Amino acid sequence: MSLEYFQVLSVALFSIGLYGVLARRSTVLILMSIELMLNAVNINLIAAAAFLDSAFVGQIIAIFVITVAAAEVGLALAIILQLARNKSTVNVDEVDLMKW
Amino acid sequence: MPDRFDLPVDIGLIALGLLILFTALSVVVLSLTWLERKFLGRLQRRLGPTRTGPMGLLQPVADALKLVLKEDLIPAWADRTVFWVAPLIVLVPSFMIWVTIPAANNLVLRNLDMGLFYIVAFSVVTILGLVLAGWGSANKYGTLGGLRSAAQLISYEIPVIMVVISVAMLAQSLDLREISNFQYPGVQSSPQESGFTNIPYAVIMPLGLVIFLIAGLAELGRTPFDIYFAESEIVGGPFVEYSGAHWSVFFLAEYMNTFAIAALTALLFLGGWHGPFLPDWIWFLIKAYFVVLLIFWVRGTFPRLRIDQLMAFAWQVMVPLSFVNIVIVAIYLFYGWPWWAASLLSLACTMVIGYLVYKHMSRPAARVAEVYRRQQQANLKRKLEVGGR
Amino acid sequence: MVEISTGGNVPAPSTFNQIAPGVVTAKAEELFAMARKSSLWTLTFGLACCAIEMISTHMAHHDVDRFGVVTWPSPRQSDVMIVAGTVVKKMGEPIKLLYEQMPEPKWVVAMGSCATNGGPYYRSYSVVMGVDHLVPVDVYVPGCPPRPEALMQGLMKLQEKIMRDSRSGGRGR
Amino acid sequence: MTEVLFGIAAAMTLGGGLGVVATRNVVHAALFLLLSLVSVAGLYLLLFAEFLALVQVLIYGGAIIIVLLFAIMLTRTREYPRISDNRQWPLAILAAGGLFAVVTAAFLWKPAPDAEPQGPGLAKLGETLFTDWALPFEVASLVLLVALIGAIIIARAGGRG
Amino acid sequence: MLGGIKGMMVTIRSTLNGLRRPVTAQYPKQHLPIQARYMGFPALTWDYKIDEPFCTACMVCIRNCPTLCMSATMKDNPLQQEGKSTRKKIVDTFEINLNRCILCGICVEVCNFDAIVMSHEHEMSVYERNGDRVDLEPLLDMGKQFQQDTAWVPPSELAKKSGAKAEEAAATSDSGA
Amino acid sequence: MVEANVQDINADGEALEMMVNMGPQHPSTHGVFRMQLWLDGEKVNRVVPHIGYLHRGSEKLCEGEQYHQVITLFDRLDYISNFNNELVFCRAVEKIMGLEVPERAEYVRVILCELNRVASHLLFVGTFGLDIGAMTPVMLTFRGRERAQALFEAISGARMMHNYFRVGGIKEDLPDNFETMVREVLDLLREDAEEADRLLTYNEVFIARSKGVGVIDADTAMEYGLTGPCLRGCGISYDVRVAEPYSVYDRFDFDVPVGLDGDCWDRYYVRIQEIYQSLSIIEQALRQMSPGPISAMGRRLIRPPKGDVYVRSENPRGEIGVYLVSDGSDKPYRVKVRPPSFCNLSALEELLKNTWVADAVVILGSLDIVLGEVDR
Amino acid sequence: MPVDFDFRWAAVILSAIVGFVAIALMFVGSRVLSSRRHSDRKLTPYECGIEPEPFRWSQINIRYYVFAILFLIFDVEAVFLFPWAVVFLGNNLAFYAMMIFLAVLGFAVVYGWRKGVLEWWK
Ligand code: SF4
Ligand code: SF4
Ligand code: SF4
Repeated sequence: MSLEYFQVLSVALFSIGLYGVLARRSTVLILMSIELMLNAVNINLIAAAAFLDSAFVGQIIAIFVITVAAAEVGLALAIILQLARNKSTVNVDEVDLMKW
Repeated sequence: MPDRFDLPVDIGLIALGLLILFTALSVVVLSLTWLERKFLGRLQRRLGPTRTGPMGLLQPVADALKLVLKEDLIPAWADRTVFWVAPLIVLVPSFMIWVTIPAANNLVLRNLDMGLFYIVAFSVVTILGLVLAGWGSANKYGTLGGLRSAAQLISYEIPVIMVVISVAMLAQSLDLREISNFQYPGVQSSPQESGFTNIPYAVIMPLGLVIFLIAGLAELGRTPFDIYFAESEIVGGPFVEYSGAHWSVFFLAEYMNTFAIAALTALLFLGGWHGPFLPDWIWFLIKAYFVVLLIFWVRGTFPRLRIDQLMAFAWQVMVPLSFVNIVIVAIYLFYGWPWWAASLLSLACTMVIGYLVYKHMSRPAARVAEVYRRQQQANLKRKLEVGGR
Repeated sequence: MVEISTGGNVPAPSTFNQIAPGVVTAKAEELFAMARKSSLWTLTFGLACCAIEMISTHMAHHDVDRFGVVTWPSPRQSDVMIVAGTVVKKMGEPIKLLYEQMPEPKWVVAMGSCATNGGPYYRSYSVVMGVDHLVPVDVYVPGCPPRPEALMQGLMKLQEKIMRDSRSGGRGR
Repeated sequence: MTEVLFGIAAAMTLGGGLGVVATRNVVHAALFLLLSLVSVAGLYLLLFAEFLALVQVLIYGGAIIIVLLFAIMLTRTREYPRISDNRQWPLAILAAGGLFAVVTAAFLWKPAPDAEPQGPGLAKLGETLFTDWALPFEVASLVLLVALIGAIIIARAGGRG
Repeated sequence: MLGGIKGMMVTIRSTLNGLRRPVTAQYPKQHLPIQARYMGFPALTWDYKIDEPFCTACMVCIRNCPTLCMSATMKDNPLQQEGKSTRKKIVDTFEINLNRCILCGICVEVCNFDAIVMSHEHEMSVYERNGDRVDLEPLLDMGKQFQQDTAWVPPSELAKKSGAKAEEAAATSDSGA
Repeated sequence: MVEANVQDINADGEALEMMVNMGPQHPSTHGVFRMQLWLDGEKVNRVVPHIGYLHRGSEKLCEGEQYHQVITLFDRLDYISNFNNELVFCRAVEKIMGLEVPERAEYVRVILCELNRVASHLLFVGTFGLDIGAMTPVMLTFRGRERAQALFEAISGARMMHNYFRVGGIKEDLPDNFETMVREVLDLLREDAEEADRLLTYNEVFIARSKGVGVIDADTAMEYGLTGPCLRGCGISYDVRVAEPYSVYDRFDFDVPVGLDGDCWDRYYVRIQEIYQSLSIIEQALRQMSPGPISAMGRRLIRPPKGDVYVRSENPRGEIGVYLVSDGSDKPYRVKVRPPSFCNLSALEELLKNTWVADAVVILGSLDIVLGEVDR
Repeated sequence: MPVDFDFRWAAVILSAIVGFVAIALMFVGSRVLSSRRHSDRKLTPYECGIEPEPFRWSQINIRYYVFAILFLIFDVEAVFLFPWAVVFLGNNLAFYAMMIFLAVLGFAVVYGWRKGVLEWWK
């Protein structure tokens, strides 16, 4: 087991997330895909910290990433909620901000 | 690179230990259901189960067997996957936290040095199961119950976590074994140099104990916080569509959690398994069962709150209080006060808040009682006048 | 007074019974029946006056909890439906549905003369003459209302029936 | 053994991720996400980042999924049972595949020096976090503050609150 | 939380009481006392003096029963022909559907022959809809059981006796005055 | 409350409300009552009550039964206060026949009615506690009820369906040890009531759940025709026993407890106080009672003259009225009941506006309806 | 790094597996041994005895969501508090940093309180 394993895994997860972000219509699902991408990044960070870095900066950054992710989810979902409430849709391509 | 995960022998042993743990927990759960029915029976001046086995001891066994033998339905409109998975999501974390809860110094499956955090982390997952159960049954009561459970459980999770943190601060450790040892003189000297003695944390932090018990009750969904399966309102909430084996899993998890909260109270506040004369694990059981009885006692006494009151109580009373608790503990530790100062402060806080809550909640009724008293006096006067005439 | 049952509910056979009949021994069936009979959970279902006596039966003076009888609000968790009270025609459909919604094995006790055969309302235009027109009934408890003791005796009769049905092979009807 | 465990965890992670982007049911997607994120916690364990693993379970496995479920329940409109992908999905596959190919190649091009994974104890982590990283830590509190206030305002804005 | 704490005190006291003396009667072993006047299912009485039922099947009770759950037929009384009894007619068949009886006691009230009583029998659960449709024999058995248990005296005799006693008392008080 | 009903459908015309059924089979609808609730989240927007799940056609049946048989049907109308129901019917027939009931019979009736009132209110306290989620009070109060029922059994021979009052008096005289029995039970009843009272009335959670919930002001209450504790909870001291004394109620000294705000707690409180008042009435009646005849009816067959009467009296649930038309035969021509529960229930829609789901249960419980009487 | 790191976490992972397996076994046993009889009406959702209407998802009060966000924020805060709890003694910077952190979040809660989100509705 070496760093490459984790790196490849991380890239794979990131790609899946990317696909989700690009291909899905529902904003909630897009958000989930973004979570996947953030996790991919975290895996990479922590793996790097474990293998390369004796000060474990990676882990601390990962904690901050998680913090930001939490904040982001909270805000994004609040926006989606308003969207659903006012436009009765959660799909990106149906959201037309000009008409809002 | 040396492989640290190559453990063929130990895995067998651990699995065996886990099986034993599961069995033991099941037995505890059975004993708890029996105890609950008996105790509530006596509380209401009746007997509780008597006819199945001596003193009704086989009653829980019969119940369990019957539940397994009962058809478990999956309603047609339900989301089959979610419906099937939800009990697992509730039970498995409840079981997993028991891996690190010690019943005596060496009577623990694996002592984790991050034990407390582990318990907190996994107990949050349980909430998910209830929400999914409510959602998955595609039942209106279930939906209401699922949402209620989520709202309630997440709100009371915060005070629990905060109190757990304050315990960790006192012990300067997240290791349940150490935390317990610090609370009894002569086992392990405490991490602080000044102003600290080895006494149960309930003495140092009465406020913490009160918060933990109340929030713990809410986490368990027991009266007065049994809002999410309120039988008289939403007929069982998330569990309304569950039957047979699936339902019994929820039941199992509920009692496992009850015992977990009791055990944690004993470990974090009541000095763990330490006590004079008796063997360790007996002390542990005594303390845990004592807390369990307390929970049943409260159940037999109180009505249930309403969801908005419950949430208001959580966010306006419990959460601020738990922060006050953390701050008290932090200051006490940081500035090296004597323990009784913290204790007194904590106690005073408890009293004041308790009194304020009491005042707030009973004000309207007291007014009516007062009016009624006056009216009675007026009646009396009138009667006297009539009699005089 | 006839003492054999001809109707009522018999537990449906289990998958195991269907695949391999006769493999589950009579002893095991009896054990199962014993578990079932000592944990009869009832559906909270009071219709009329008899319901009050049914509640009384659950209360401290009589305490059916001794028999392992407790009530659950949802039919999904109950084994016995005690139809306590007058079944009027408007209520017929809900009763049938609730009975259907109870998972196997399930039993029905008709409590009081109304549920048995109309009782004091047997001349009424709106009353179903006995709940057995709607669902199969196992035990009829006569009385108006039956004393709590009578209901308990009815429950014990039901327990007897469960045991007897298990001995007859659990093959169902 | 480590490889096996890694394989299992990686498979679960990727499987969960694929489930998230493939399933047609949002709640199932959330379940898959849960699976994926909890397996990531397993991966962290393999990297000896035990604190991070628990944080992962607490924040992702617990809190974020619950918030997501809430949002799903609150926004559930008619189309939810049959969520469809939009029409750019071939493009998306192309983009994702391309990214995967390029970055993997980059990683494998110049392998990292072989080393043994290691992790800090909680105390060490804490020390570093609260001394060297004290400033970012305070900033994090501001981020949380902003998120909270923003969420409150947005959630209350317009419509029935 | 004073009210709540008071409540907890109440319940703990209740628990202690419950430990000492629960109010439960353990049904199959114990039975809560049945009061003397308890109206269980109706039963027919047996005239031990003549060794025949009191009932003459006069149909009064049957007409008065609010649920019409009884029926009876009468026959000429053989004992009367033998000169042993004063009853010209006697019950031949009698049937009560106890499943439908609502224990109102009207039949007892209207009977002019002391022939029917509300026995103390109340545990008659059956497996069949009309499994408690009982005819003369069991009704009489129930009645005999009841007569034995309560040392039953026909109410008319009782009334006569108490009437006589009252007269007596009145007479004595009169004479005393 | 500001946001309520701003928008009942979303942009797609999809209802924002969830329709939830409560009942007919529901642990807290007190029988087979059905409420259709339209919820917005946890809040009740609208409610449609459905009755008729216990419509047994009693009023029609009464026309086919003889007068003495009708009493059995009245027993089963409001099946929690049987004696009170018997009383009102007997009084109606007595009024149409112009019968004067002997004094002793009146006292016996009063004692039994008041005991029944106590038993009924005990049941209310217990089930109300159950609605709010307390499981012990119901055990305590049923203990008291059981004792009262044993007493009823000793007197009338039945625990619930007594069929004891007769037109013109009562069925048979009281048993010999009646007074000692009643006194014994009175003490125990007081104990049980007090225990439940201590456990519940000032419990903070209980107060929080019931105080300020389901408020109805006095005028609205009058408009809806509320009677009994539901009306007195609003502060109106109206009690048929005082306003228009019947039987021998004018000879007792008792208070009519009233509430203040007309909320659930007040309705509960009025009932609890009424228990104590009833107990005191019974004590007074025991003291005043003297031996004497117990029935004014010589013959058994009741054939009232042609005519009609309306009689009302105070049931535990409120004012019950009976309108009786006689055509001179031995069967009533028409019997119409004004059931208190039915009228009290009519205010439900008003009471449930803008409340919580959980409160719906509590408010319904505080009205203390009996379906046998609502549906008849 | 603790020596028996792997042993301990192996137990945790195994406990999940054991839990799953035990419950799955119970389900299987129940599936095999329970008596069952199929009917379509049996599978209709329970609604107090009324034939349920086709289930429509409706919008549920948004209040719930604010509490969820609050929970999320506090959960993240707990993540920081746990390591802090064991290191803050004798570390002035850590102590005051956390106090400021708490104060900031306390401000958020007070803000929410003032806005009335902590009560269900105003
Ligand atoms: S049998 Fe009698 S007590 Fe029971 S419901 Fe019918 S009328 Fe009421
Ligand atoms: S029981 Fe009495 S009233 Fe009835 S038929 Fe016999 S004698 Fe006549
Ligand atoms: S007690 Fe009443 S119902 Fe029963 S048989 Fe006698 S008159 Fe008929």
